[in-house]
Amino acid sequence: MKFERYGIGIAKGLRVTIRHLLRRPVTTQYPEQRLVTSRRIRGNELVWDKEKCTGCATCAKSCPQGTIQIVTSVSAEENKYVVEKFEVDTGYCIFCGLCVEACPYEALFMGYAYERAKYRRGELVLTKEGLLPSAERKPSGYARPKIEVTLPRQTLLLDRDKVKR
Amino acid sequence: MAMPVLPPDWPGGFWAHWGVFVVIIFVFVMAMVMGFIWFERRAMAIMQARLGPNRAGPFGVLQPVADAIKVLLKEDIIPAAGDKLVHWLAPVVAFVPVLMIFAVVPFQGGAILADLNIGILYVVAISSVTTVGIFMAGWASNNKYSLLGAMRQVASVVSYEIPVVLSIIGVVLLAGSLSLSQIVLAQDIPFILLQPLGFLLFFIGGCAEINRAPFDLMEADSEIVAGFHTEYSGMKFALFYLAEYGEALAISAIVTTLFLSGWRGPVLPPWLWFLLKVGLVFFVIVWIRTTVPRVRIDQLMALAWKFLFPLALINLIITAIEILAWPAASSWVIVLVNIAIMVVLVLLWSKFFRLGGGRVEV
Amino acid sequence: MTVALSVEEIASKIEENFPGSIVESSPKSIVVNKESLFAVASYLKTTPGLDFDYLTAITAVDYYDYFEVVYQLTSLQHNHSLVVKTRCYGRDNPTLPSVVSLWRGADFQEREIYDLMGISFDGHPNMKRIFLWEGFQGHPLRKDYL
Amino acid sequence: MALRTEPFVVNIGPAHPSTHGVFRMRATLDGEVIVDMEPVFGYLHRGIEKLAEERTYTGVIPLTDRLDYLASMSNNLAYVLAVEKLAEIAVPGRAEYLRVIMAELQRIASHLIAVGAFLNDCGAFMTPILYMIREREKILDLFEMASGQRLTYNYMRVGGVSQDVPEEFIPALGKFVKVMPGFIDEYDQLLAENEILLARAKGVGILPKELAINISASGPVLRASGVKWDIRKVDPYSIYDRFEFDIPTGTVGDCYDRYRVRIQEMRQSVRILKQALEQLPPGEVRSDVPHLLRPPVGEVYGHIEAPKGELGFYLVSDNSIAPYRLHIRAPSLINLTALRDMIVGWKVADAIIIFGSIDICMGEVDR
Repeated sequence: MKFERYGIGIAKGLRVTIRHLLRRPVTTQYPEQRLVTSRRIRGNELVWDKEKCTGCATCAKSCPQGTIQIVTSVSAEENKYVVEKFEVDTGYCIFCGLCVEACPYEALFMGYAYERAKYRRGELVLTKEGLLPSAERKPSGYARPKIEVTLPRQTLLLDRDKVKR
Repeated sequence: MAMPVLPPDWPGGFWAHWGVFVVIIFVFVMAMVMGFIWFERRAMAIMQARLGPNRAGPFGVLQPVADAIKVLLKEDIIPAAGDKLVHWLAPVVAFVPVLMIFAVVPFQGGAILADLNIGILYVVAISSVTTVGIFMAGWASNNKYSLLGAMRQVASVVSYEIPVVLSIIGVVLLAGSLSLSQIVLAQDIPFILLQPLGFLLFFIGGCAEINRAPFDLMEADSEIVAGFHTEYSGMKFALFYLAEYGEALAISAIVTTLFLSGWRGPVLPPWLWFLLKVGLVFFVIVWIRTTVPRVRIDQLMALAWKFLFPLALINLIITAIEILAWPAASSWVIVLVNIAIMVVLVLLWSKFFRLGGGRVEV
Repeated sequence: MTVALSVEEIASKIEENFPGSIVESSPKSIVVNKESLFAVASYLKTTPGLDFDYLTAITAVDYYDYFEVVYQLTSLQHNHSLVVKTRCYGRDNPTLPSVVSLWRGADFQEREIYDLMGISFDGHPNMKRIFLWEGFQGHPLRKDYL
Repeated sequence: MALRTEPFVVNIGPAHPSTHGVFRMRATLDGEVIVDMEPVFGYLHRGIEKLAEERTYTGVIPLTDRLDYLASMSNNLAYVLAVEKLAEIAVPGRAEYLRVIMAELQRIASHLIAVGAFLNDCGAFMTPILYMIREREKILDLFEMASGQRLTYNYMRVGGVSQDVPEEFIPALGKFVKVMPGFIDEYDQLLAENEILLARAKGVGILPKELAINISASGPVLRASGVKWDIRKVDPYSIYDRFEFDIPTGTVGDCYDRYRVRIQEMRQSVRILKQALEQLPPGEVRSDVPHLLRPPVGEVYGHIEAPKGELGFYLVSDNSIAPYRLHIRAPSLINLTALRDMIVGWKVADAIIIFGSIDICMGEVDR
């Protein structure tokens, strides 16, 4: 060690830390204080629009993990595919969003929710009913511009820090 | 044992005094240590742009209590290949001396368990015992990280004891007494002004002895995990933790007593002055810890032997000369002279101080 | 811009110095035989004007019949690059000469190829598995490893 | 009199506070001095190269996120550039700019963690890394806004980016570019001149220029040793030839130089961001690429200057929907080659900071 600067370097550092006493902390107190997530959040659980889905299985093909399982049958009277089984094992899902992007009919959405932890692994497997939208299972705006504009804006740390300079 | 500052109307005599003060010291140390843990975590957090503990109680003041309860309920683990007796004994050996230091610390005039006439010598002697406990912990854990940490601790304490004691002697020369309350009473001008260099050396050395950043090598978490207490859990870990903060408290208290005129101060009650000064010293320790990186072991040694030790010797000699040559000189002249001497010496040493060590050919 | 050196030119230079070493030269790469790999590599590294002082990457590809080991060479001095390949046949215990003594950067990469592809490199100071544990059966990146 | 000491072996890692993941140094110590060291890794080996052989070309992009998880955008970029080079796909102008913006933001974010972790290893108790995480958080906010996630962005696509940035992105980025230099100054004030840091990092873990080239070091490690080699300059990919920036280099190649080079690179990245913001054109962000891409038979090596060094993807195509072979030239792994040479002879404390100054990410080392 050589104090050729006579401790000025240390003094500068001490000044930076003491000045932080006067700044606001940047952390948030999570369960009480929540930030708005991105409008494009690739949150937990896919949301499925039963009406729009044609059962083309593009999502299943585009899934890198092979998470999506679709079984369809042909309905005689309506002349279209009927989705017999639509199963997503979210335990394997990596939330890459490729299925949502691939869906040609905008029938699949990423979830807007987070905090969807489960107690059993079995509960992670979502079937047809479990994939439908509900109050706590809102679709996110990922690759869906129409939904994106309806969601609230993300809170940014950039807007929160008050740094006087 | 003479008790000159014991109030004459104190009921019950010596043993009542002893009993009351033991309880007071124990409660004081525990409360202050918990307060310090909270204070350090909060102050540090704010300096790091976060909030720190704020859940348990108002502003999180009960966090140390919650931690204590958690730690007490934890399983006590002893390494299978460790030395069980020593492993068990080590936290006690480390913690008890810390508590014993406070026996001679005057909280205000007369508020002292035992006003030993060799008070400061007692402090120096007792505080070193903690090292033995830490080395026992490092040895008994049968863990290489622990051993490294313990060896670092012994090395640093052995080195830093010398400049620390030398700078204390300067104070003792000025006060003319080894008793801590006599030293406080002698400080019409706080000794930080009369002994600026001594204060600097004592503060650096004290930080090194209690393993506070930048000298926290023995538990350097980024290097040797947790040092000597890697293998400790539960109550035994809590004792080490208490010992660590107790030492910090002790150093703050001794710095206050030796250099900041102890309990003395205007307007406020003496004990409050004492606490405020202790808190201030501790805040500076925390502040430094927040800012600076850690030194390396050879740099730690070099700092002790090449920087602090010669300066402490020179400081001692200068103090002695001043006392002998100009016993009647005005204190304020001496203050100015001493500050000038400190600046010159520190600059001079900074210029020529070179660090030893570096890469070793193997 | 890093210039990819003209392969024909270098191939002819190599052929001149080491006759019979070039197996094939496509527009993008030179394939040398494994016996002369080390000699060609040190020629490429030390010849003034070429100075391939930087071994960007080594990798191996399993083509069932043979393994192709690809050396991406770069010269920091002249800012040009070259791809040198070599092939080794046989699946049981393919070996190649190691280039660690020329480019130490090959150290971990050759070990990686040994670990995952099963090609051992002669002259490597520490030829053992790097990612998988000792005693692991098989070499996962081979196409026949399932 | 020479003291006779007995060397003993210490496993530094795999679970150790400052091995940045599950890295293990099997160090032989003589007292505090390291006399021998063997790096052991592979604890995070997931076989990404093998997995990629069974994914579609698009399906590999999420895998690249998981390589160097502190710089996912750069990995995305390197991979899609390689595929585009292989399949000869053109990219719209706006997408090119968005890619550069993302890659440079990512470089800042990665360097922030690298420098913060390095200073933390030096023993500056959490302060620098928390300050730096604060700024990284702002970058992650921007990434989240654009891609929907904060760590595994999966943002780039073959032929562009997955979607255009939302309209609030550009003002937010403008604000970030404005405040960031001030924060970098603050980091410098905090520790750059600190005597203890100088004593700890200066002259420690020197990687000489010749050795750095010989071990194929890349990125800040190579540049700190005094080699002016930045792929953005020497082999400009994407649209880096349109920007003006300098390549900071060190002189000695010690830990301090590596730290300084990273700080300087952040400043240069901010400079690039400023220019990119000014030049950003409107328009499409994704060209028409078939969903199941079948590149022609061939092989390609595409490389970029990732935050940690030269990140290269070697792709072999057999005209099927999945790569025949994907090899990743991981800068972290190759930069580790010199670790033993740099560490031996130093003390344990130095070993930690030398290791920290290389800046590795185990996801990339082990793959």
